[in-house]
Amino acid sequence: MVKLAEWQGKKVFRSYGIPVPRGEVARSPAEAERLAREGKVPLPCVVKAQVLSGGRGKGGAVRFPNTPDEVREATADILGLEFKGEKVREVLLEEKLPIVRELYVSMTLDRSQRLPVLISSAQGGMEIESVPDGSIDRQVVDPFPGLTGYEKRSVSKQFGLTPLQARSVGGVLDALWKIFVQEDAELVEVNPLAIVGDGVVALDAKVIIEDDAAFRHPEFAEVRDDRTELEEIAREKEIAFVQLDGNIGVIANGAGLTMATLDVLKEFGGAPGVFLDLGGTDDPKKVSEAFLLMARAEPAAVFLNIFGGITRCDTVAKGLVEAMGQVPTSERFPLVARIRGNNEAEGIQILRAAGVTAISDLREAAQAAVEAARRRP
Amino acid sequence: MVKLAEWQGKKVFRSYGIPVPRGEVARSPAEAERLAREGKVPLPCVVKAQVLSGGRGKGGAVRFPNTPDEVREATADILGLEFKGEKVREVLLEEKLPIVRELYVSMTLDRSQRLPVLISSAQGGMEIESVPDGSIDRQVVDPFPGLTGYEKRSVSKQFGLTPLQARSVGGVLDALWKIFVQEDAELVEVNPLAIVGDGVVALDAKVIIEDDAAFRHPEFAEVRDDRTELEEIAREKEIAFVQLDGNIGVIANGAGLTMATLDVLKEFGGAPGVFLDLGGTDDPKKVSEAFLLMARAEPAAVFLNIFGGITRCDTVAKGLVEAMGQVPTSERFPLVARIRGNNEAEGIQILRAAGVTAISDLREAAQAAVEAARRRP
Amino acid sequence: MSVLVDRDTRVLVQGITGHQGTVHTIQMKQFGTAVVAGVTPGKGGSVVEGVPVFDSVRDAVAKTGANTSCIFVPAPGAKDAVLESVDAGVRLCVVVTEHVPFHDMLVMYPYARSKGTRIIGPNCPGIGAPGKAKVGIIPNVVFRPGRVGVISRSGTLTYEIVNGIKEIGLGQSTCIGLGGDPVIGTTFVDALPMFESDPDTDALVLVGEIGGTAEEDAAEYVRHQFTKPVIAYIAGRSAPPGKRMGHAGAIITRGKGTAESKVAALEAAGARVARFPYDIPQLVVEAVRSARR
Amino acid sequence: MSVLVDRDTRVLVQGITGHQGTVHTIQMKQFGTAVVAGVTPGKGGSVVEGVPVFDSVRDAVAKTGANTSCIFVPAPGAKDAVLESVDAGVRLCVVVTEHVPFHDMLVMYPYARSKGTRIIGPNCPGIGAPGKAKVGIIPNVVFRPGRVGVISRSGTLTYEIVNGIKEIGLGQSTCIGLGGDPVIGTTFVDALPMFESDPDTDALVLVGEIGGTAEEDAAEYVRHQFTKPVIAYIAGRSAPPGKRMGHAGAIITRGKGTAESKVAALEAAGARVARFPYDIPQLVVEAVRSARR
Repeated sequence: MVKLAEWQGKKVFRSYGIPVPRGEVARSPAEAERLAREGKVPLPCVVKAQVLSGGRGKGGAVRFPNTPDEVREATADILGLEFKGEKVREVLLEEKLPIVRELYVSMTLDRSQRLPVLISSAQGGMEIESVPDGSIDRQVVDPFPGLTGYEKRSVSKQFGLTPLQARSVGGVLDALWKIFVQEDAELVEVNPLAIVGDGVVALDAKVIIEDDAAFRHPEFAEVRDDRTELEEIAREKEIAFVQLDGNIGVIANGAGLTMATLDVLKEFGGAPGVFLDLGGTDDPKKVSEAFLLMARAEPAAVFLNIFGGITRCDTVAKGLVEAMGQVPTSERFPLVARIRGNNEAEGIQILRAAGVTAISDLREAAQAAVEAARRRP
Repeated sequence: MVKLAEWQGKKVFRSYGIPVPRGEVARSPAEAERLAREGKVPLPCVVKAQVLSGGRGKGGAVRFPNTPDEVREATADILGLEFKGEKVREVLLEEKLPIVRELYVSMTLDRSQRLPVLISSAQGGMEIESVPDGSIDRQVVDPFPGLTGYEKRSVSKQFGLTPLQARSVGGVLDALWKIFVQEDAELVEVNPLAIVGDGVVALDAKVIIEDDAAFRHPEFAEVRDDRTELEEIAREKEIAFVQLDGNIGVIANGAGLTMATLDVLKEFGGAPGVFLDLGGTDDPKKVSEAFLLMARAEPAAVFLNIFGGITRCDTVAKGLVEAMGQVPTSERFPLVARIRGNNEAEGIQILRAAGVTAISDLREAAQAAVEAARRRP
Repeated sequence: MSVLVDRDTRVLVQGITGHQGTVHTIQMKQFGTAVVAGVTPGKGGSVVEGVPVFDSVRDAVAKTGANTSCIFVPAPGAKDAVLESVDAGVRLCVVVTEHVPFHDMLVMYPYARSKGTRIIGPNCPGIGAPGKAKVGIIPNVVFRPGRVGVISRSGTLTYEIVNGIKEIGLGQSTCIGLGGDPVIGTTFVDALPMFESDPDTDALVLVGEIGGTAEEDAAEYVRHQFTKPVIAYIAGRSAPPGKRMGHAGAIITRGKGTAESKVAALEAAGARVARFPYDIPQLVVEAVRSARR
Repeated sequence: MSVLVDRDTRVLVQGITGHQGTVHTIQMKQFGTAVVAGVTPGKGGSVVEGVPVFDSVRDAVAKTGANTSCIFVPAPGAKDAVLESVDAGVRLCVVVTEHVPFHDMLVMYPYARSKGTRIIGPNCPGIGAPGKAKVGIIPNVVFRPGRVGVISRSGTLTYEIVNGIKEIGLGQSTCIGLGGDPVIGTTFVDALPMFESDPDTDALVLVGEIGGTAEEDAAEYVRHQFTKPVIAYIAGRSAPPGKRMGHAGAIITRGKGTAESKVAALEAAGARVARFPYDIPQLVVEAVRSARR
């Protein structure tokens, strides 16, 4: 998930013609003060933490200073904050605008209809999840003709706009559609979209680029600093890395099998922690890589559940044993392995010879993993 | 028909990333010489007349000077030429490139399939009409997915290109498709598309923008200097103006009725000249305007054939008589009018009272018009 | 029965508040057509000639059960008007608007087709079925109930010919003016099967023009799949190649689209081809007579 | 009979010269599938595992009569591969490729549908009908001819479950792995009618996941229109909301797509819902037994 920071999203908005407030990014209190003093950002202004998680307003991460000194102070305060583990490294300074009303518009995917959907609400400014369903309008957009005039008119009517404002909103909606398609977005959200005089201005910007389309957008390659080191390694190796609350590491191939594995572990009282999904593959190299990656996550025990399609189980087992040899003894952890498919018996034999608990039956294997984790401090 | 000059087409090409030779436009021999002397165009170069009609090569309108003096002379020679009534007002000076092979590609509309069509031929450099049908490849392009990779690969295979050249041609084809759609083109033609080393270069550019879409392209509003004054007035009044070889002016409403009128006139030995098609309308104001426009074209006689849909015939007749009054006696011409529809009898009466030959039957009316033209010097 | 329109046709007029929209709403109503709704964004709630006006086609369809749209919206908005009707479930859109960019048709035609909506036009006079309904702008006076079908690429020439059929004492089942633009929603080949299966049509008049190959395609269809007598006329025999004869459709290019080729194809398919428009009515009379034998 | 593939299935492999393409060509042939052609642009004329390779799908179809495509082309080229097959008249495209941008699916899915081509996937294991044909990558060892149908959004979990059906002594009619991406060419609701009308299927196993509403939609269909016994399993009961569980499809957002909702919907529709994958085979046995009574 390539999630752009607000200021990056606004840069995209600007390039597509969506009006945004005049603003500058600062990475230190001194820089922020200078921007205010030099008039790059008119006072009074808004200072906002640039973090990817929501809920900034409540967390004191949005301030409204009136003087350069206040700008410095506000920036200093905000740069010290942390949101859901994410440190604030940048603030966005923006002009303060005379807001008449706050609206909500976004473009995203409607999975069940297999079509893009334009979501709009006259109740902007709060998270859309909190807006009552009756106040939200959803219009699917056919990708072939694209966003039509009548769909835009429907939004303007819902918002109760003047003709000039409707024109301005129409331009924003056209831009949303273009960004959604041309930037391969999962979500383009403007919340709030503020009415300011005869037009509208995007006060916030949320742009999420689809991971699978990132190869078409090298310009966003840098936009991933909320990933941990392990997540980054996993991404490079095309292994899905998910952090849960528990202490049992899970390695499996395929999202469905991975989730079923978690379900079974929980059934037997286990608490899954980091899990690694190799995708559909049973490539022994990838299994070994996942194992080494898992070793760095310091699990109490690891449950490996691979259903073999192409590779033989003994080949996978050999690779795994080899990888185990690369983990320092002090960092070793109990491993329960379940490798199903061709040459299953040989695979189990190799694993058991190397001291691994190898079990074919999913129930038994899961119980063994839960037991192993329980025995660890 | 908004037909861009070669240099304008190349400007469009450049903005869509199609490689074109380095070049400059000159409007006088001195300017051309200076461009060459200052190295703006490297020598030896190509000097080409910028006219909208084809056949420049044969007409001496393309020259290959080696020195600034030769550039001046070539430009002077070319600026004196005239092609099908069109004076050469500009020349294009371009670098001369080491051409390996000349290809042909264009994008246009396939009317019967109601789809865009990509036309390609390995025999570029001559008019596509002269290329044998077996050497021309036609691929319709579906507007929804747009031009696909496999369609581009098919062209590269037909041309027998190296991978690098294929990549270059692929880029040109993508650009052709984009120009066709985004600029509302009727035709985008590159002929020749020259292989130069590992890539290709568009040596000529033919871009025709659809008239009905001109409102979306104000930037091309100036591109119409091949129209006569009368044609320009007709265009502004949304009257189709067509110049044929004969001397009988024809005013009718609707293309089909206009053509049928010409067919009947010819049948009786007449020679239709300027004709004005008002479109589907029988608006009396437009009929009168067309009449006054026709008066300026100095026809030997005029045949007016209007089928009334909404307006009553007497209203149209009155407007026509009024318009006749505005033409000076010395410039008057015989008028045969056929106005069909509601209140036909009253209309005929009004016209006859004003000295106009008014006849309901198309055959008789056409014969009368031919007769009237024959009596004039 | 009739073709495309009948007594269940419920027309909404897009652009009803414009001059043309209003004038032809009156004419359609006088013809006996059920004009049930008008649409002009921003003018919802008003009434034009007794017809309620809505802001959107969806509203109009929901409130009035409109199933057919007659579009007078100016060219820059015509595409959007069609898309709106298609998405609202309208089954037939008659686009009267002239000068619609063909690039817009390259979008709306396949889109409408994929959703099961038929487009007639653009730049067309529309459909008339005497005694049933009229959707478009063909003058009411040219009609008279009867058993001759007419399909035409022309506008006023169609009126002339339909009128001629009336004047010789016959009448029409359904007349369709397809429009003369380079890309139209319904071609001769699209329309012919509807007349073939229409029990109220005994003979068909086909009015073509130079340009394109629609008439040749029609001839191919007529030859193999059309069993009723066909009387044809092609306008533009005297037009020179390369000249656009009034609108974008009528042009002879690359040696294609000549009147000779069309006439030859139609004659080879067994059609009676009139040399001049005024010859058509008599040929229709003869065709009907010999078909009855 | 079977669903989507049968003995007339003639497979072309797009991307046959790549590692995956070659490996699975061998596997499909060993299954007994008629793999008649491969396509890799620029490698036309070569032969992979006895299968002739062509530069274009059009050539492959013309020369071999291929009617089904199995696509291993890397993600950036997957859309083009599907469009090429659709335009060449291929009726079924199984897209094995992972990581295809959903924006590409938003183009190829409606395009394929408008041309009458069915897409399975992307990011899917494909289709297997024991004794007939396999198009995709489900391991051959899990199959055994029988009368249980399987449709699944998962990959390896499908193998596990199909294998379980075999191990308990039953067999499969047709198994389809639909793929787990946000936009897929064929959903449960698209696939269910084919199993309903397949005389060789007695019972259906439906393997779902959290995320989206495909299982709820399927339950709605099962409740009203599906007459055979359904055994279902939903993976991801223990997954927390807002986390993407491995791939983009499996995510609980805005309170939608929970395992509870899916299980409840399926149970309400009369399906037997297994709590764990290893419970499925026994439920199938029971379902088949009680249906026979």
